[in-house]
This record gives sequence, C-alpha cells and structure tokens, in this order.
Amino acid sequence: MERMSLMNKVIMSASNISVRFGGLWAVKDVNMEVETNQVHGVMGPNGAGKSTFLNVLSGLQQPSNGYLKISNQKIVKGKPWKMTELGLSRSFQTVRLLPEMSVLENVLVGGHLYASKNPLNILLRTKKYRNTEKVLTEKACDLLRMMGIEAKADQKITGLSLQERRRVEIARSLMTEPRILLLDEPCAGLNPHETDKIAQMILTIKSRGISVILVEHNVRMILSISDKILVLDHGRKIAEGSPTDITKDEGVIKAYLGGAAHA
Amino acid sequence: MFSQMVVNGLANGALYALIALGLTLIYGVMNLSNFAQGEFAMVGAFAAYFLKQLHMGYLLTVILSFAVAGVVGLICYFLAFYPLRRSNPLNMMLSSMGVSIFLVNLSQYIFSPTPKVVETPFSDQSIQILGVYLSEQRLLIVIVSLVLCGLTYWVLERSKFGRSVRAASIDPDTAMLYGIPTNKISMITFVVGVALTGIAGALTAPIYNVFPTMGISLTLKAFVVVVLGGMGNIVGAILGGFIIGLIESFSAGYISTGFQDAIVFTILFLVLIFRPQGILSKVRGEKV
Amino acid sequence: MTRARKIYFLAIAAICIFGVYGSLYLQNLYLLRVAILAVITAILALSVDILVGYTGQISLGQAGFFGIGAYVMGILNTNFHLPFWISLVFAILFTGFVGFVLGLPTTKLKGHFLGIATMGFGVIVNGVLNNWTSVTGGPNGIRGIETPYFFSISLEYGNYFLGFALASLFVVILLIFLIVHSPIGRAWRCLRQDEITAYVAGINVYKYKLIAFMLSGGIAGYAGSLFAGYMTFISPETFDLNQSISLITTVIMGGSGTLLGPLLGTAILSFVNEWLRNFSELRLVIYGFILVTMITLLPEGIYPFFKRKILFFFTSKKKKRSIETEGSNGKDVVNE
Amino acid sequence: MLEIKNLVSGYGDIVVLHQLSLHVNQGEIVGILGANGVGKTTLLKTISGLLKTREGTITYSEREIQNISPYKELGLGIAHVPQGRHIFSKMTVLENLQISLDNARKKLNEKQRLEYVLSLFPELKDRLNQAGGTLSGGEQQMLAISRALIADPTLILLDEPSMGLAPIVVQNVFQAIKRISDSGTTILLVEQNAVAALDIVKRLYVMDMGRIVYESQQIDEKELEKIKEVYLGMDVS
Repeated sequence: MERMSLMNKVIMSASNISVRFGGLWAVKDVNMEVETNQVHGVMGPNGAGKSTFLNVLSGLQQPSNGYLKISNQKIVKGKPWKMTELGLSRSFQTVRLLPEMSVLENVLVGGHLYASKNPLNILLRTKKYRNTEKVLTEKACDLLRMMGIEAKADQKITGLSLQERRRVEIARSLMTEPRILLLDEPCAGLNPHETDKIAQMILTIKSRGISVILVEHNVRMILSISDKILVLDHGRKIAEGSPTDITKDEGVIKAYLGGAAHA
Repeated sequence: MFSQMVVNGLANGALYALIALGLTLIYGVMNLSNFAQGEFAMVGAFAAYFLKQLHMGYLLTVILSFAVAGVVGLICYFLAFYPLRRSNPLNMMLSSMGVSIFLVNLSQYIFSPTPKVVETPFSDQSIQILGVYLSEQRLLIVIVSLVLCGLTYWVLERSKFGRSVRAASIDPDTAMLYGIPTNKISMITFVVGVALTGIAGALTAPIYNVFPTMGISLTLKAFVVVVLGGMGNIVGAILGGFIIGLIESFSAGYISTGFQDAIVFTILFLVLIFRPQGILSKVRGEKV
Repeated sequence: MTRARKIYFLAIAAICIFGVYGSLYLQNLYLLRVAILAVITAILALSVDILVGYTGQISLGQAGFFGIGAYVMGILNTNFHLPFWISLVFAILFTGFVGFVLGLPTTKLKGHFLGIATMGFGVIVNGVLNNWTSVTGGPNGIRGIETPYFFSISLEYGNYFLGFALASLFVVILLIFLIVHSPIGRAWRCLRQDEITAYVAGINVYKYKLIAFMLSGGIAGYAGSLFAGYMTFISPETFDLNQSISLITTVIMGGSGTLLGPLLGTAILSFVNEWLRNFSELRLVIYGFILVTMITLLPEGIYPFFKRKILFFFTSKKKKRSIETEGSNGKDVVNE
Repeated sequence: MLEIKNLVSGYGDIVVLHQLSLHVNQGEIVGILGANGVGKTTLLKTISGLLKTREGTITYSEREIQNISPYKELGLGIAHVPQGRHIFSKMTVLENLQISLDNARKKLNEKQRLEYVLSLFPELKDRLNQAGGTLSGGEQQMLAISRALIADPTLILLDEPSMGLAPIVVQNVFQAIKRISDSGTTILLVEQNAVAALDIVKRLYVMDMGRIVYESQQIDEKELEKIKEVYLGMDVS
C-alpha cells in the first residue's frame, strides 16, 4: 500500500472497447484512461452499458473489439483472475459475498494472492505458513477496522446490513492490494448519511495512493468526489471531463433526465 | 455390410431419439437430468410383456404401455420431484437416481432378473430393400418413433399447450406472469416425457427382450444424445439419436461390441470439450 | 491454538487410537468384514466430498478412480510382482494423474454437463476394464493380489487390516482437514459459492478445480488399492456406475462439505445395507425408497440438519431469528 | 382499484419494502419514480406475486390478492411488463402475443386484438414471424407492452419501459402508453426517466429506500424541480 506516486500518470487504459450481445452493441468504441491518484467517475442512465463496460474492465467480459492496458501491459485475452494479479480489484452492485463464511474469512479470500499455497507448508503447518497466515489475518483485521466493522469479524454475512456488506466487500477488494479499485454503485440502496460515509471512505482509499473507478447513480455524490467523469449513454461515450464540465453538458442532462420531452 | 450397418444404426437411432426426446423435454422445463429415464422404458416393456400375457394384441399393448409408464411417472413425480422443485438441480438428479434404483429392483423382485420374451406379429419376417435386410419389427420401431417425434414436435410448435411448454422452459417467471402455471406444465411434461419412453420400451421389447436392468444403458445413451443435440433442443435430440445409433452400429461392426459404450462416451467427451452447447445450437455469450 | 481446540484435538486423537486398538479385538468375522468395507467406503466418500462438498463439482464417476487404483495395484502386484507398498505409491500417483487429465476438460464444465462428463469417465473406465482382456483380465478380473505385511505383521488377519484401514482413514481425514483449513480450502469454498467472487479475489479457478480433481482421484485410488489388497480379487463389476451413484448419494445424504457428513452417511448406509439383508430381494427396493425419501425430506443432508437443530436448541432467543433466516437459504418463495 | 397497505417484502434476509402504502384509481395512469435500487421493481414483483408478501395487504377490485399465484393474475386482469422486457426470445413475435391471449381473463378475438395492438405499434407488423430475440431493444419493449395489452387487462404494471432505449424510441413508447391509458386501461408505471414519465402520468409517487417519500396530485414544471431534488440530488438549472 506504499505505492505513492509523485505525479499523475496513466496506469490503465481502455481503447476502443466494444461489446456486442446478439445484434446489439451494449458498448461501442469507449476509450478511457485512468491516472494514478484519481477518482474516475463513470455515469450514465440505466441500461447505458455501464455494467458491461465494467465487466470488460475487470476481465469478466471479453470485449468484441478493443483492448485493455494495465501498467503498459496489454491484456490480450484477459483471464478474469489475471486482472486482480495485475492490480485491479472490484466490488459489485449486488454485493457478492460468500454467505457460508464469516466476515473475516470473506476478507481473507481477498488475500489469496499473498497466501502460502505450497502444499508442503500447508501439510506440515511450517513456521513460514503460520506466519503468512498470521500476517494476512492481521491485515484483514486492520482493513475491517478501517471500515469500522471489526466488531463483526466473526459473524456470518447473513446477519449484516447492506451497508456493512458493502464495507466487507470493499475490504476484500483492498485485501488484494490493488492499484486500481473499481466500485460498482457502492451507494445503491444506502441512505444519504451512509452515502456520505462511503464517499469519505473512497477519499481515504484515494489518499492511500489507489486510483478509484467509481460508478454511481447518486449524482451528487459522484460529482462531489470525482476528479474526472466519463458519461455513457447507449453504450457510447457522450462526455468526459471534470465534474463542472459534466454538469454543464447539454447531452448529459438530456441523457440523465430523459430526452423524450422538453428539458 | 456397410449399408446393413447404416440401416441397423438408423433403426436403433430412432429408438434413442424417442427416449432422448422425453429426456430433453423434461430437462428443458424442469431443469432435471432424469437418471431414471431408461427405467420408464423398462416399465413400458414390462407393461407390454404383462399385457401380452393377457392375450392382448401387440399394437394395443404398445399403446397401453404409454399409459402405464405415464401413471408410474406421475406417482414418481409427486413422490420424488415435486417436493424438490425449488431445491438445487443436484438434489433432483440424485432423487432420480433413487427412483432408478427403486424401479429396477422392484421389477427384479416382481418379475425376476431373467429376460422375458415378448412376441410380436412382426418379429420373424424381414423385408429386403436394395439388398439390405430389415425386420418388420425394426421397421415398426422406425415408423412409430418418427411419428411420435413428429407429433411431439408438432404439438410443441403449433398448439396452445406447446406454446406454454416452450414459454415455461425459456423463462419460467415471465411465463407465470402471462398466466402459465409452470408447476402444472412441468408435471405434464414429465409424465408425457416418460410415457414416450415407455412406448420406446414396448417397441424394443421383442428385439432385445425384457429385463429389469435394460433401462440403464438406455439412460446413458439418451444422455449422450441429448448433450450431442444440445440440452433442451428437440430437433437436436432427434438428430442426435440417429447419429449415436449410427456411431454405435459402426463401432460394433468395425471395432468391437464390447467397446461400444466406451466409444460412445468418448465421443460425448469430445463434444463436451469442443462444442458444449451441442452440435446444433449457436454459441451464446455468457452474461455476468 | 486455543485451549478448547487443543482438547478437541486430543479427544479426536484418543478416539483414533482407541478405534485402531479396539479393532484388534473385534471377534465377529462378519462384522469385521462389514467394518473394513465401510472404512474403505468412508475413504471413498471423503474423496467424493472434496469434489462435491468443498469445490462444488459433481462427480458421477468416482468408481472410475476407485477401479483404476485397484487395477493398478492388481496389475503391478500380480504381473510385475512389485510389492504392495510400491504398487500403492504408483496407484496413488497414477490415479492423481488421471484426475489431472480428466480435470483438464471437465473443469470448464458446469452442472449437468459436468455430471454427465464424469459419468462418462466412469463408464469408459468400466468399459476398458471389461474389454481390455489382455491387461485387465476382462470380466474375470484379477486374482491373487498380495495382502500386505505391515513391517512383520501380516494384514491377512482381518483385525490387523481393519486397524490399518482405520489408520488410513484417519490420515485421510487429517490430510483433508489440513488442506481445507488453508488458503487452498478457502479458494475451494470460495469458488464453490461464487466463481465470480473467486475471479475478483485473484483465484485461478481452473487450477484449484484441477487440484481438487487430482487429490480426489489420488485418495480414491488409495481406497482402490486398499480394496484390492483386502479382497485379493477384483473384477470390473465393483467399479460400475452404481458404485459411483451410491458414493455421491452417501455424501449428499450425510451432508456434503463437512468431514463428519460423509462418515455419518457411510455409517448409516452401511448399517442400512446390512439391515436390509433381512429383506433379501426387497433390499435395494427399500434402499431406493429410503434414498428418495431422505433427499426429499432432508435435502441439506443429515449431519448439517442435526447440527442446525442442536445448535438451535442451545442458542438464545435473540440469535434464533438470524439462524432461522440462514436456514431459509435466502431463497424467495413464490406464491403458489 | 388497486390499494396497497403497509406492504413489507424483500429478497432472502434483506427487506426491501418497508411498510409501503399507495393506491391507484380506475382509469388512472400513476407513476412511481425513483432512482436505481430503491425497490421499484420489488414492488411490482410483489404485486404480481413473484415475490411473497411478508406483511400488509394488496387489494385489487375489492379482493385481497397478496396470496394469489402469479399465473392467476393475468386472469384477474393484471398484466405485468417486467423490467428488461423478458420476452420469450426463442419464440416468434406472434407466439409471444398468443401466449398472452391463451391465458386472458376472457375469450378474445385474436384477429381483432392483434389489429388493435399493431395499430399502436405498427413497427411489429412486419416482424410477426421473427424470433423475439432478434428484435431491437425498442421493438422488444413494444412487444413486451403489446404482450400485456393484447390480453385486454384492466391494470398494466409497467416496469421501466424506457430502460436502454434511445430518446426517440422512448418518446414513441410513451406516446403509445398514453394512448393505452386514454382508451381506459389503468396503468401503474415505474420509471427512472423522470421527464418522460412526467409527460404522461396523472399522479405520481416518489420512492426512496423502499418507502414512498413524496406524493403529488398535479404535474407541472414545479414538480419536475422537486423531483430532481428528491431523487437525483442534482442541481441542473
């Protein structure tokens, strides 16, 4: 987590990403550059192709056209777990946690890349193995503390509120030590107070040198914390720029409030 | 020799197609891999044997075997599958295995494992077409199977009921919103699916005789056929039936009868690896 | 390790030692035979559980691994006159390798397809055992497999063999316990519950499924060798589809994804099987009926069901609510 | 005609709707607006029985329907157009429509109903024998609405008909909805697209966090500003 950079530079880029489902282009020719130390917002009305675009960014969906680059490494045929290895981690709009595991275990799953997986170490429970497990557990506890839910570490997921689940999921993402954290509607279903807290948390994460790609429906929230915003509609990029530019953009206003009638 | 193998293969293929048709219908609507499918062929075959003992005409017994297998299917549906309708597919699959064990051994208890001979007015006459011998019974199998497959296809594609079945298999929730009682549909589909297999059993009885474990290899083949044709694909099941029938006939002719099953399953493996969606379906993108 | 855990482990160790020791005093030859076969079945059930319970992979061809293990032992021991112990090592390595090869294509498959593919594996193995007569002896099988000596103790005595089999079972349990409670086990449980979560956690899903196939195959192969060593005679009919089905139902009925579940399942089904001998020909009819009833009534498995009930009995009222919602499996019920 | 009182519903252990109450009068077109994830779809699913009502009552034409199976609701005259359209992709457009006719509350003249529906959505006329899955997004939405309408329901539940459609198509679809409403069918419209919805609804509720947070009787420009405030939290002007 000590990867602080002195100046902003591009660590991830998406070039001409297009995705086709049947006869429909869900995403068409979208470009995006993520810089270090940035919160990069992605906006768009329902069905604008945001989720598909995110799935491409996180390797869960193969683009029909276009490619991704992380730290100058071109990803040709992304295996989904490869993106995590390269330093991109994500959360989901409908929280994906493992219901049969405790909160702590859910976070520990995120530490998979750093765990000791040598069969000999595992079977003999060597000192090295016990040490790595201990370090990982401590790190997971730290993250839970940062998220303010360390008290629930031993509980099952089913007993948690939606907001707490979101926090566990973000903790799991941070456990992978990402350079880019992709948050898919972290505030969906939360009240304004909780939303503010999540916004605060995102800024904290950014201050640790992690770039954040933020997708959000709560416009006020995304405008207030993003450095740069990309707006999608009908799978195409309709605007990109600073929050102030975006709010002035006619196209964005139309796309958001619906352009069927006057606006 | 070659053309004789083709004809034999097609005759068996028609039978497999009929059984696979039932299997794929049930899979499509209930999401159940029914491992007891072949046992309903056995039930149908025993029904034919038993009714024949009562000096009934063969064709009448074939028709009645449909009803017997259907009734047995209905009982099984309510005991073994209805309670699990919201459980996971694995449990349903295991339950069907339990049904299979139950039916095989019950018939072994009632009828003993010795194969029974079912006489047919068609069995010992064979006709010669272009130098190829085809027994009339096999001809009957091909005709009845094709007629039933065609009829099922017609009902599914053209009738009101068939529409409901297809809608329920595509999207059960939306089907419910449009007035289709999906539970009832799956019950009827199950009963019809196994009853068709019952007829297949009654048809094959005079050729391969009747014995309690006859269903197991039929189940296996039906699964291979269904995977080959694409799970839930009706036309695929019919086509797949003939393909498997031919492959089997050739491997028996050119390699060895003992390896027949192993060869069929090796082909299954190849299909699963290279075209898991079956030979007919187009590739569909997996959505997250 | 906490104090409670230490006591727990000591208790289990005591049971193991007592079990192995006690097996030496079992006088009834019939019971002895039943017990030995039950222990071998338990090892097999645990191997199935690695796939079904911990990784969420259906295996309908476990008898294939079991058979390969037994035949490698039989062939090496009788044709090549290798000693039991060396053949055993080969059997485990070879079945592990077969698991790897089977896993290469099948880890890409899911649900019904995986079930049918593994079933196909079992059928192919059985077909080969039955028909490759020059090597496997065909339907006649292989005779005269050596029952091993453990140092200077001949395991031909049922009591000693039972002790050996039990010790093997405990080793397998320990092995699975250690792996399941490690990052590998975490990765397994993660990909079983949600593959997409596994992806974003950086888990190479196929690799971990492959590991599971290898381990499961190896353990089943071990059970096969053990079986060959005990029976001294093997034939293809032991390793057929019925065996595979019976194994997976044992695991599911007992409770998959747990260590005790498959053991409990084996114990109950072995007992039921013996008890049903009283009904001679109706035995398997009742067996099938029990199977369907158990699955429809307790789809979660016997052990998890009773564990839940017992826990529920001892928990406070406040906690009961949350346990109740857990029990509902988060499924939404549609009006009917 | 439809009255919901203190409705509680949700998925698994997450409660989505908290003591929600609302009503729809005969012949009205009522909008429920709200951002993503506030429980709009859950509400419609609960009304049509796809989700179980945990507490509260749903009364439709003086009859409590909260425990009725979803497949009986079309027979009562309630048609639900689900979010994401959910047309039967492998069936033809005509078959999609026939399904609904088969199960309507009374025997209808297929030809007559078909003509009526096609007069609203002439785009579908040439596509009757095409598989539903091959239609464009807009056409699929039109088909989904037609499928509901053809059964001559008294109440249509519309879930986000504008989702993923181009503005011009949204306009088409909404004008058709207005015409359907003008012909006397009651409509409950769930929408995120506030501007489009405001144009046609007679009355509206705004939902947030599984509750009704705002109710309005008349629709004018001032309302629009208020709604922006309530659920977009966006100062656009």
